[in-house]
Amino acid sequence: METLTYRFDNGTRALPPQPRVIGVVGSGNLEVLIESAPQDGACTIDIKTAAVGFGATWQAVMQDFHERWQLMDASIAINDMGATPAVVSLRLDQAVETMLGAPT
Amino acid sequence: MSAGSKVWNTLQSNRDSRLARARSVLGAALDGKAVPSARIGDLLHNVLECGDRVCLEGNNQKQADFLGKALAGLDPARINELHMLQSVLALPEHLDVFERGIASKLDFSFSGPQAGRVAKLVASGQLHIGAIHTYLELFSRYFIDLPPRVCLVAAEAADRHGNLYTGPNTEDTPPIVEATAFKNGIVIVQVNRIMDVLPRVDIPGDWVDFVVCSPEPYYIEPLFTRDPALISEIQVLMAMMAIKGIYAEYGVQRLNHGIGFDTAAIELLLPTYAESLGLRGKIARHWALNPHPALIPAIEAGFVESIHSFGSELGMEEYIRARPDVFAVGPDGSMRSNRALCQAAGHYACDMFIGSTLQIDLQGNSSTATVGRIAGFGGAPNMGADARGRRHASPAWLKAGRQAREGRNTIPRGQKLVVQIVETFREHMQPAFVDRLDAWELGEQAGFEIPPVMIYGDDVTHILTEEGIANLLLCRSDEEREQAIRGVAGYTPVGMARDKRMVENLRDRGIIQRAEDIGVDKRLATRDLLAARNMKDLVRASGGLYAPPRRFRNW
Amino acid sequence: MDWQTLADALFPRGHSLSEIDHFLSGIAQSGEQTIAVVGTTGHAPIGVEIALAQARFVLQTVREHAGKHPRPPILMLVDTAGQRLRHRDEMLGINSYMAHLGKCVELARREGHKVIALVYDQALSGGFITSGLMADACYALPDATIRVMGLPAMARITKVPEQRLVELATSNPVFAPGPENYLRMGGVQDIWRGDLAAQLEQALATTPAGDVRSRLGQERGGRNFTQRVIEAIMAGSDVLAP
Amino acid sequence: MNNDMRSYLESTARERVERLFDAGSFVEFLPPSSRVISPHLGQLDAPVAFDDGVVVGRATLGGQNVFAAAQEGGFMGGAVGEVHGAKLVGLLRRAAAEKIPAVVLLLETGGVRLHEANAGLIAVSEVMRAVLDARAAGVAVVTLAGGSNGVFGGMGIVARCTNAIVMSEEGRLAMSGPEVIETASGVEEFDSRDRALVWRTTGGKHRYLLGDCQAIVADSVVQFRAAAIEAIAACRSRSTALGLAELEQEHAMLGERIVRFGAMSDPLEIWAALGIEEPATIPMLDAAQFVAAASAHRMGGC
Repeated sequence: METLTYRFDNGTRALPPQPRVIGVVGSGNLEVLIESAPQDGACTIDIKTAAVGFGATWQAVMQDFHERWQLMDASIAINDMGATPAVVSLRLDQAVETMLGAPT
Repeated sequence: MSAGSKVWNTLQSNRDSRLARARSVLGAALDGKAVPSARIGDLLHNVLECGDRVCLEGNNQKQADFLGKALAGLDPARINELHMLQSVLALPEHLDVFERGIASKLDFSFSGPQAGRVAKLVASGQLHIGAIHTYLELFSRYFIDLPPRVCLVAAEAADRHGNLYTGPNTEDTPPIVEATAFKNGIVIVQVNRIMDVLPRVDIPGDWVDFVVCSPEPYYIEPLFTRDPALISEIQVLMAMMAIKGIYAEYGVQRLNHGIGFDTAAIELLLPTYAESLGLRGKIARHWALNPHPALIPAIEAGFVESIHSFGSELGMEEYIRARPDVFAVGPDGSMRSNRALCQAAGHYACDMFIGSTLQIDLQGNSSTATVGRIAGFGGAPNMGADARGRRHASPAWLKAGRQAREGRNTIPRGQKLVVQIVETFREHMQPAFVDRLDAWELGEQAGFEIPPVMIYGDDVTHILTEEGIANLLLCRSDEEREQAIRGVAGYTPVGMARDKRMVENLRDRGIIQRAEDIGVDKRLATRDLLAARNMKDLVRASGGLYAPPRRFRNW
Repeated sequence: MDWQTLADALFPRGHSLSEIDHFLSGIAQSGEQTIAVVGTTGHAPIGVEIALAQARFVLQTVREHAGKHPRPPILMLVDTAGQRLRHRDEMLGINSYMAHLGKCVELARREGHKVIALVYDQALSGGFITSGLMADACYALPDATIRVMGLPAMARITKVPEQRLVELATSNPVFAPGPENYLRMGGVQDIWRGDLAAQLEQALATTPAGDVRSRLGQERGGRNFTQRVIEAIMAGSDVLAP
Repeated sequence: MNNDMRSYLESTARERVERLFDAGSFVEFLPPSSRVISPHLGQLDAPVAFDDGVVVGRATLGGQNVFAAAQEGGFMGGAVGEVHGAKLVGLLRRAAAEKIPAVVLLLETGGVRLHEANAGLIAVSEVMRAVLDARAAGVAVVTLAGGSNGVFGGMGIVARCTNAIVMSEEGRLAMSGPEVIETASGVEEFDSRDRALVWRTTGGKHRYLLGDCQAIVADSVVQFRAAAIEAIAACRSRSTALGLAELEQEHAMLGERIVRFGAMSDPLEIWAALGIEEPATIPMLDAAQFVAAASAHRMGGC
């Protein structure tokens, strides 16, 4: 297992208070827990992944996610079992969409 | 030396002496052409000679497994140095003949399940590869420079005269038997049963020398059955993009599909998504395709007008029999398949091939080779290559040709659409896009003259991933082509090394298209869009006619 | 330990235990009490027949003493290699037979029979759930084997190197075989050493009320989460007690 | 696709809970944000889940208060570890304490989680006792089995300790998995790749015919919902607690089963012996057709 953490400052969109969890920690899949949490406007992402050595890929996927959604005061936690970036992006978008509605 | 002293019938007289040896050893056990299964060893020991070219029918699906086992059980002191010709090596005994020293040389097409063992035997010097072919090449060489001295094939049934009924799974049998029989070789057939009157005659008895009723029916692999339950939502998204961005865009009417779940998803989206786009009757009407169970809902929905098949598929027999307008069936009602003709049809008569692969490089070359496994090709290279000899036009072919030639001073001609559909990462985060194909390393290890490339980049017209579609027809330079590929390669190292500005430029020009660019709503990409979500749905769609093999059932 | 030796040690004042096809049953004297004894021997795989035979004995004990007082305690003697691994047993619904046995034991408890169990040899996975683990209190002999799966098999399935499992097992009782681990986790009430008859009498005198295993596991430091999770849910709290 | 057709099999545990109970009524106990994860998996370098693979909480079902648990088959096959098991025990004990009318268990599990095998084994037995305690306290406990991983191992026993079981034909209920039996006793004993045999032996239809489950429904969440409501009402119309009479009856049924079917080797023979006219056609019947063909012949449940 590998632990990765990311922090993106200066988000603009706040989340509703009710946390959400999407996805399942199964092979090639992941679980995303997304919560509103005060942290100076930042969005933090904590990842525990079974696929070791893909830090650069995660960094890029998370960067793009942040550019799409611009979340502020958001805490995201991920338990991953080797999901591909496509699945990761899909779950993240689903999680946020269930909280905010579809992107504008 | 005068011309008169030259002997011109060595093959014939050699054949005669082989037959005489066999008759003498079998004696009364030989009943016309029928040999008792217990005497197969005696037959083979006597008709074979050391160094013979032997074609063993190991197909994509049907296997002459009884004869294969018998061959592997021969005495290597008596029979050795055989040169095996085989389209597919699927069973362990196909390699036992090399391990036991009975055979030493191999010309073949595909070795999927045995690929690791092939590589080991090559490394140990027990197996020398002549060449790895595509199916059509190998069949062609049977007629030119590699005619078999003896062929060992499989049929459903024979009659007393040696006429053969090959049934739905005719597959490779006709060219093997024809090439052997008309070059004075020996044709030996294993059949599941001997009948007084055959349902139909697929191979005339004149061409057949010996028939053995095997104790067990020949082995057959349900190679083209894909359980819809295993299709992912990413594959659904890619299928939507394929239908809207390529099938509809080019009006593809004649086509061939690869074997994977990506294309199974497309088949299952025809009656739902394609129907909702009003595409019935406008796309995917005529197919060169095995009877894919996943195509049943589209057939039932009236999408599919005709299918010609390379081979059959286990469990589809009754469904095929009940849909004679769609499938090629004989007067007896059962299907006729023919791998050689269907390969030719897929090459010349189809406007598009779409299939998956394992690796694509920056030129668009695609390969399924992995280090340590010599797997060969099968049929994809013929399907996935522009037919340079094609002369008849169709709208899809013309449009592809136009796109490739626009702005260039060339005479008008069409081009086949060759689409590679891949997720950017496979299981276990293996990237589908690479700087250098594993095929290079495999080729070097195995001493091949060229790396084993499945589909050459200059034949590939589109690459479709979950990130988008790259239309390589529209690229005007090697650099554009490379960036178009990087631009759909997602978060793979190849994709992340893209020139972002150039990729955006290619997107502006429609060379790269994202789902949103072609109006595909990603939120619809769920498994609910599949016309069948499990095997039972397929059975229901077939009106109970499709009978899946037991391993695919959960009822 | 063979069951006759065990029975003689447990019941110096006599017993009428008998064995048929690995199924043990009978009456025995423990101190002043007459007790009903049921169980298995010879590492019996628990198939549908032997599960049903045990259930029959328990039901019969309940039926015979309905409305009477006192109700005799029931002692379950455990020696099993686990559930029988046969297609036939699955076809017949072996889980229903196991559940039936468990429910009969539960009925006996509710009807006032104390139920204790002793693992005197092997207690493996499925065979243990509806026998020893259904008792008010389960005891074990020090040499008994209690496990779901051995470490080599576990290493294969979990893909954790066996050596690593062996190391971890010294500090964490959660996966490694052995009665001591089950003791720490509360699954085994106590390990009997020495005078078995005396310990049986003692056990019969101190049978716990209700399922106390999660609490024992916490007190003994072998299961640190179970009781806290249960309590959090009971209390409607979203956090565990520290 | 409309909600009526939503597959139970394909839904996750959370989706099942959201769709099966009254809309918006589910309130989770120890939700993922509490992060009560397995303390053992990390040690073995295995992934964890924020709910340890089981969702527990309260909801209403047809307006009635119920407690619910749903195992997630996608996470370690729904296997029971320490926390997972303790959540089930806590839920059942609280239901008993609060006299909740019913607990609905949406089970999907391979049984004990090997990574924490001892804790899992003890936990399964604690769940079993907690089920029976809840029943004794007047709580109806109903099992739903329709997930792709089936209900196996100790949890297969637990299911048969609940008041009633509702299955789909895709659902499975058994003890040892076919792969385990094949590994231990050989492919001749049980060919785990013969899925038709696997489902004939462990699937919902066979269980219904044997009397091991009380209802069989099509693979849809709304059908499971309707059957759960019905099963709860039926259970509450009599005592939910174990009784001698009920167990005597079950004992007779299980004994009869061995006598009548013990010498048979394929469930098809059992179905024929039960009086099903064309046993071979049974697997292809949909749930309604199957019930019509089977209900007159099945062995009495309890």
